[in-house]
Amino acid sequence: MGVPDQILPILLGLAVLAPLASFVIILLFGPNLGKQGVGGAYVATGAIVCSAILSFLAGFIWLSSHMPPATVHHHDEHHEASDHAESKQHGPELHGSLEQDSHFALAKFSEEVEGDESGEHQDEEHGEAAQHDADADDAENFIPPVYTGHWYSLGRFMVGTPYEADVSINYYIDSLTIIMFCMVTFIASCIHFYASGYMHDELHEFTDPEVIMKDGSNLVRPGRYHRFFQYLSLFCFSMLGLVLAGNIAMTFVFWELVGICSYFLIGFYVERHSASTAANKAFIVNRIGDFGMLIGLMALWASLGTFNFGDIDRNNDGTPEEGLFSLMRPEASNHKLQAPDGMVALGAKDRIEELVLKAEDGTTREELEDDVAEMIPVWREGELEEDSTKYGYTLLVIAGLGIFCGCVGKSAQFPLHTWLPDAMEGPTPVSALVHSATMVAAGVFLVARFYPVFAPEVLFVIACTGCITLFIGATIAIVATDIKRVLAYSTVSQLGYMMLALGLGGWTAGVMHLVTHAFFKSLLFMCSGSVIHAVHTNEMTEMGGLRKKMPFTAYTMLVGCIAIAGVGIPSALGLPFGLSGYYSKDSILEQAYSYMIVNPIMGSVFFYAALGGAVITAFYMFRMWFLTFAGEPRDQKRYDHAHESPKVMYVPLVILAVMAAGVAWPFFGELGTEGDTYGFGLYNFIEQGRPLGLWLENDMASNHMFSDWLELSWPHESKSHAANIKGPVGLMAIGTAILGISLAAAMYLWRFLNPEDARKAFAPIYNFLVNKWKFDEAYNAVFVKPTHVVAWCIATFDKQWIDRFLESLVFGTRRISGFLSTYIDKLCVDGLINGVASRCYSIGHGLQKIQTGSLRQYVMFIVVGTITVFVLLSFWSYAIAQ
Amino acid sequence: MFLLAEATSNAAVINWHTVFFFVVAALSCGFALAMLFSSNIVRMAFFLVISLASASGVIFLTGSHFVGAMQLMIYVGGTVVLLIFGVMLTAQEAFITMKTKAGDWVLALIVGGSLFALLTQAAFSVEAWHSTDYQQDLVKEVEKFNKDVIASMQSDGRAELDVEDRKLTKEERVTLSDLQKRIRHGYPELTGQIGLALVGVRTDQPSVEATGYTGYLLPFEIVSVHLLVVLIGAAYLARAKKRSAE
Amino acid sequence: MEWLTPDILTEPVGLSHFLAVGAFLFVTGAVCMATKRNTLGILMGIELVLNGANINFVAFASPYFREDNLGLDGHLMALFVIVLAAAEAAVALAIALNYYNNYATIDVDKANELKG
Amino acid sequence: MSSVVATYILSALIFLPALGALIVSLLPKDNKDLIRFTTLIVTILVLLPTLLIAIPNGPISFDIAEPGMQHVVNNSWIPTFDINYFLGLDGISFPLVLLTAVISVFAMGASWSIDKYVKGYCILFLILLAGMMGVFMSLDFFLFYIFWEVMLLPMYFLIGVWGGPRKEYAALKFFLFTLFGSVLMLIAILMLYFNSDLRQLSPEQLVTANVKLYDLDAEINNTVANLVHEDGTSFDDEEYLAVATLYHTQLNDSVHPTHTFNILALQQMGQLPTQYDEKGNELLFDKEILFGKTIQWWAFVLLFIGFAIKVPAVPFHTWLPDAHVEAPTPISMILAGVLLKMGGYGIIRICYPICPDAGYDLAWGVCLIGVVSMVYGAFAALAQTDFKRMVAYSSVSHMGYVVLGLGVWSATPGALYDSTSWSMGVKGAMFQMIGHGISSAGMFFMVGIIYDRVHHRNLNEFGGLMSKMPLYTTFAMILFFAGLGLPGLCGFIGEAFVVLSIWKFSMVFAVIAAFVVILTAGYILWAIQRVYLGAEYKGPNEDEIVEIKPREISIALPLCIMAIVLGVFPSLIFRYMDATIDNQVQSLSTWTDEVKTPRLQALDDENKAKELIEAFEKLGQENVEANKQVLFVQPNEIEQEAEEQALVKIEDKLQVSLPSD
Repeated sequence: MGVPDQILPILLGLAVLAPLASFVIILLFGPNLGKQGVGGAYVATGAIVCSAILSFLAGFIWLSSHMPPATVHHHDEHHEASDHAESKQHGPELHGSLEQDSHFALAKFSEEVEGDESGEHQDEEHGEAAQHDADADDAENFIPPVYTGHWYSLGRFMVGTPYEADVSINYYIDSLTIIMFCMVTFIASCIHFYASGYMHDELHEFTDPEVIMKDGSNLVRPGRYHRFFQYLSLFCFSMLGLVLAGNIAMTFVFWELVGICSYFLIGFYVERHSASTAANKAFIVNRIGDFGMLIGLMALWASLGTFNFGDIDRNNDGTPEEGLFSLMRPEASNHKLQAPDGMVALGAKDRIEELVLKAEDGTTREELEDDVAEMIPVWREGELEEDSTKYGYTLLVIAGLGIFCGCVGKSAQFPLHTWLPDAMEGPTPVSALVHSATMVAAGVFLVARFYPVFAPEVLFVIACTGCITLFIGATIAIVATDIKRVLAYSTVSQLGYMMLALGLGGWTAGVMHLVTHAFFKSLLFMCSGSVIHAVHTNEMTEMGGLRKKMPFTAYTMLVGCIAIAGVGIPSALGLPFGLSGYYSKDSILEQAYSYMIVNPIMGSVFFYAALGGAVITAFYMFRMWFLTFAGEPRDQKRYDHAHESPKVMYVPLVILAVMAAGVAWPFFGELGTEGDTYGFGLYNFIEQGRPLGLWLENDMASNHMFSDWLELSWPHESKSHAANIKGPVGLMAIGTAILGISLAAAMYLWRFLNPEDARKAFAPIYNFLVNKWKFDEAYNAVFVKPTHVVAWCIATFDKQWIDRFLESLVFGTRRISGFLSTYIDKLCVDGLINGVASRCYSIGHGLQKIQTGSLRQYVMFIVVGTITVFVLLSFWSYAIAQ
Repeated sequence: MFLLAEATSNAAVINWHTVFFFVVAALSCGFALAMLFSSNIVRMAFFLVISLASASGVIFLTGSHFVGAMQLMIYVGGTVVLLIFGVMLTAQEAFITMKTKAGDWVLALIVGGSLFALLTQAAFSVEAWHSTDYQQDLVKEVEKFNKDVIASMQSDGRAELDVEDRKLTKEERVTLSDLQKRIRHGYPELTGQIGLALVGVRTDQPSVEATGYTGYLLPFEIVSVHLLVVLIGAAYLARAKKRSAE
Repeated sequence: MEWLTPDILTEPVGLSHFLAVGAFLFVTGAVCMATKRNTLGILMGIELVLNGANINFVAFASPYFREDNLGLDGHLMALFVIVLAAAEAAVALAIALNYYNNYATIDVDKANELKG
Repeated sequence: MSSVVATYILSALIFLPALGALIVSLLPKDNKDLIRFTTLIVTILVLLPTLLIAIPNGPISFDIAEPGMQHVVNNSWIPTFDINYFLGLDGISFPLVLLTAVISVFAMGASWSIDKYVKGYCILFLILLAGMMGVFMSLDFFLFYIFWEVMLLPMYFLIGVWGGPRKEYAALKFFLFTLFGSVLMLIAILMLYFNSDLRQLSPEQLVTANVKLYDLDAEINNTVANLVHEDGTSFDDEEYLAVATLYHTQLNDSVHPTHTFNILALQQMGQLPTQYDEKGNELLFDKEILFGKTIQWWAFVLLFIGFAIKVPAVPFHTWLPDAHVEAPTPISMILAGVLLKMGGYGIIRICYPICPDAGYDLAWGVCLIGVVSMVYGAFAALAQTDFKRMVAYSSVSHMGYVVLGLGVWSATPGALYDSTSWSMGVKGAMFQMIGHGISSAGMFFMVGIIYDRVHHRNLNEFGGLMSKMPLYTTFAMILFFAGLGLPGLCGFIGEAFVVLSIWKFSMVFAVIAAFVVILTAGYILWAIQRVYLGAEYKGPNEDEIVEIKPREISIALPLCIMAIVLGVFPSLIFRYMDATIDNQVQSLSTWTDEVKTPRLQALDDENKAKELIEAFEKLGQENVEANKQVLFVQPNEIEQEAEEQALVKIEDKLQVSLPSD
């Protein structure tokens, strides 16, 4: 128990820090590392390989101490499932049996919880948040193992008071973390190797064909090989930090850091205006998402005073501070989602104020606090007589939506998806790593990580967003001719799938698709990079027939295409087997189907959108493959020039192709037997990280804010594995894949359907799609332009109005003082003084005659004056006396 | 003359003090007038000397012996000699006699006369200033006191005691000290008192000294400095003459 | 002329008599200042004026006439006046000599620089 | 020995630069380098003691556990008006003093480009430094005001003589604005002074406030008043308290109030419950003077305007862009790095603690101004074409965070006096001041570097500097991203903490504040794109673009390092301010609980009574007057029942009156 507790944070911490060290080394010594900085690649690759080794080490340690639950559902359920299969013919009864199932599960749950209480207490004594050795038998009260801990504080507030809080750097390690670590480091290592070949142009003077100088020549600049790896290292550090983050604030920090790395990498060709614009766009659009995320953070912080995911025992005194998850889903209420006390109190701020102001004199603070604590459950449930507001619930929804907003930005979901296609301005390894496998998947990761906090409303929004995104992405990908853009839109679309899965309650399905997608999409991107490397163009219209010239690239890419199309043998045929995409995509479709059963209206929208998306996916992927590799070369010059990439590039391709095919295979499971389809494989590993409260409950939630107009409930994910769902969905899935592939083949391989005709027939739709649904134009008109106008207005206001106003004040003051000086000063005051002076002068002038200058006369005057004074005084005293 | 005769005959007490006063006053005023009406600067100086010397006599007659002596020494012996030096230095033929216009004379005399009338009227208008018998009255009081004391001593038998043992009663002592005070007050019996007052010690008014109001040390110092300044100033002015001559 | 009754002369001299002498000297001095054209004459007038004032001081200080006399204060004041008069005389003489040197005259009527 | 050093160290911080100015004035005018190096050495000499205080475990180290004043110097200066030479450091002032010392060294280093009247420049620079130090350390209101003015004049000349083409205009604008603010401040100072009364403070409070104990009687003689024994040793706490008690009794024997300029004592007075004299009139700052507002309300408003001008907050900000654009680079650095912080410092040190009641009522206004500044500054920055002007407006926006953070009074009854958010806001604002001090000084320096080379600042005529000056661009990027609030750099912590703390106070402000992060990203990235990125340089003087020089590196590099270190280890700064700010926030929260809440209760009761009366009046009751009296005389006793009874009556009357209609 103690070993993983202590060693995992160290291993993973080192895995995070290794790329940072590489970044610092390249930053400081970059150009001096080898010839033209070629050593930068070695340093960076070494660092990420180190990280990968550490991550896999951590993975093995993890697996050795925590066996994943072998199965989700019980053997008993097997019968139920077969019942379902039978009852499928009688549609109306379906609902009833599902309910039975749920009753059963609940009963089962309560039974086992009682039996396991002692074990839980033991865990608490160990001071760890929740550790549990799980095996197949107690799957249903499985408590996901989590390691949390504290590294250091960024800021602490009100230390020593009851309101003590801090924002700190800490970690949260569960199986999701481990999986993400392994996935990210593995793919990143491959891409580092690949990039060291791909970027070799940068080793010498680089002539940028896309930048034309004033004198008409192409820009020639020194290579920036090391700079590229420097950014990559920083990115890896940020990405791993993001995964390891133990609180949402730290997540936000790394969130921004991956954003800035993405900014640098997209804008790697800084001289290209399009690149720097795309970089700006990416960062700013992400910031819009972060704006929402900040709001979510604020709502959480203001109400709960903590950012931590799990319970963290900072002081090692056996009293862990409660984290967000245990606050939202307290153990006392069976991990059911509820607005925590803090949120209720914040929501009912006015109520509390009323209470305080009404309190009698002399009520102590403790008494007040007790009163409030007493009222909180009442407020939470809206049980007040005059007011049935469920205080705090809005905040809960806002927090969830806010966090999701960040995910929308990062994962390029509608309506913030526009940056991702533009981000293809960056070098292709960047697209492979950052913009398909890792960073954009971080949004999905965060949704998965934050799952316990999302209220049903939020999940619904997530599902809707995912659904819209997958459709938009897929449709645009059909018409794109830039090979990387096809993949970019495909990424958008696949991310939509993941979101949809998560939104529909398919936690494992979503995460699993995240992992499998990372492998095959990075593979696809790297293949496209290899092609671009060979033909020096992105346009598929100038390619064709390349499979002869570059077989490794062509066939690894084909593996990727098959994987993403989700080709495999459906379970209905008895031997469910396929490439990785098959497992994950089928899970998603199954969950959507299961959802559709419970919620027929919205569910069918989601399900058929997903199904349609699957057709389109298969279609555009194979369209891309056929256009690139099959048929005759359309541009002979480029074809002649083409060649297979060097070994350092195609070896990673092969490795990734293997992974893309096999990452989701259930290795130690009993293949083929119904019910235990998923053994000791990726699925179970992910399942091990399923947040508390999602595993145990039946349906996730059925009461929500818009229950007035929409009845929704979220079926438990385990139900989607029932044979009555698996069977038809598997068939439908393979059907869509085949449909899509054959459509593509018909149009681009065998050419008995002319794409040109289709284009002409659907010209308006085609144009609409080519213009990417006109999002950019719309955003430009609605947001960018008005912002500039407002900025201009404010700047003008500042300069013209405020300054004018001040200047007019000054002018006015000067006028007034001018007036004062002319009229008051000169006429009145000066006039008075001058008048007096001139009178004095004239009097003096008159008196001048007396002033003879004769001393003797002066004596006379003195004497006369004295006499006069005497006489006057005596008269005066005489008068007084009278 | 009639008046004088009548005065002397009528005078209850005619004493030398009065006689001398009239003599010196007449001398002083007369020579002052003479100086006024003389037009010769040299004679004027001579008349002034006599007038001031007589004025010092007047001062002696008020009992201010030290001041009178100073008057003689500083004025007559110093200032006037200085003046005479000035006269001699400037006494050229043209300036020995300078006639003033008659109109000026008339005007000056009218004005001066009215001033004199005013001042004299003021001098005689205060009743208390008339009481010229003060000294005599005081002497009489002392004599009366002596008589009373002797009488009372004889009546109550103190006279029979030895001289050393004769004690005054309390009332008598008070009266005596009061009388002594009245006699002594302001009497310039000791020049030393003036000197002490100038260095800040008032022996004549011990009660005053206790309050912290001491004598004339500060004015004395100021005057000293003033004199020094004057000395220097005079020297400077005299020196300036030479320079301008160059 | 009621106050000029003969008994003034018949009485023993009092304070008023001294004051009268002082006043006479003062007035004489003033008239002297007003009539003499000679600078030194004017100076002499000043001396007389000061003397008159001095007699007043001394008279008020005299113990012969009144009980509430000025006492030592009067004497000292008179002394100061004498000293200052001496000083004044010295300066005035210096001025006069200077004047004489500059204008070659001692006629004050010639010195009308102060004329406005 | 160390205690002696500790006693004089604060005075040294002020008088060293002054002495330096004297020395520089004696140097020959033509030896420019000598003058510059002397000045630089003086600024470094000022920095050293502050570093000595900053480093822990030294003889004169700052005690981070002590919330009160440290290294206090208190000598009487003008005893008649209780004006003292009273200096001290605490967790609020010390980080700013440190910042001042650091930025001054860098600004002096950046002053080598000044070639005109170097001697006068250096003298003014040092006087300015002395003034800034004085402002941050003085605890006597009068002394504070003097230093405030001392600082103003050198700045005027530094802008007006060494500035750009419109320097006279800018200098005059700066001067008039600041003077206007300080006049308002002076009025407030005098208002507070003449209404202060030391008699109201207990001996303990007198001790806490370090009030100078004057000898009213012979009993407190000079040695005792200076708190030293005859053998020169200092008093211990008990003896100090004993003397203070004696002083207290002496004060209370007097009929007349004893006024004070002591800021700490004024804070104590401001936080007392309402005091009444025998006639029942309010004492101290609770008197009503104008329009029914109390003295502290007016004082708060006046002081706040004074400080807001310095911050500068919209709408008092327009001096800033002009001053920055015209000022020479080092002066811009000082201006942005230190001078703006004085506004924030004044608000946290003076406005809120002395006038808490007004602060509580006006927190909305303060926050509104902060938020408006943030948005306004960001939008204005977005529209600028002048590089320096853009940075100046970004300062307005960033300092808006400071005002906002300081204004957040979230420890309300509705939050049960939970002071966490408030503490976070204040700390965030303080950190933002430090972070902005570094990043904005750096940004101005970066602008200055390029301006020195190409002599223009038009954003649209740059471009491609990254390839021409890669090192410079790296530094500039770090500093600009620090300004953008990128995590890991110094700008982030302050911004994030401030924004996070607002929600509890007001959700609307919080959303707007969070919105600004988008605009900030917009204008900074856009500027970076136009200046540093791109293929080629588009403006004039292309030949003169050379890579950053060693002297410039020696300034830019430390700034960048500080920006990163503070961003990663904010506790380096927080450790100094934690105790003080927590203490201040806690005492104000307690004040809200114990003093403000009863007032609010009274107001609440009064309003309820008024509502009832209005209801009566609507019904045309004849005996309204009688009811009014009953209701107003004992507003506190209106209980639920009474209300209900009144309502029943109203209903009865309604029923009676309805048929008559």
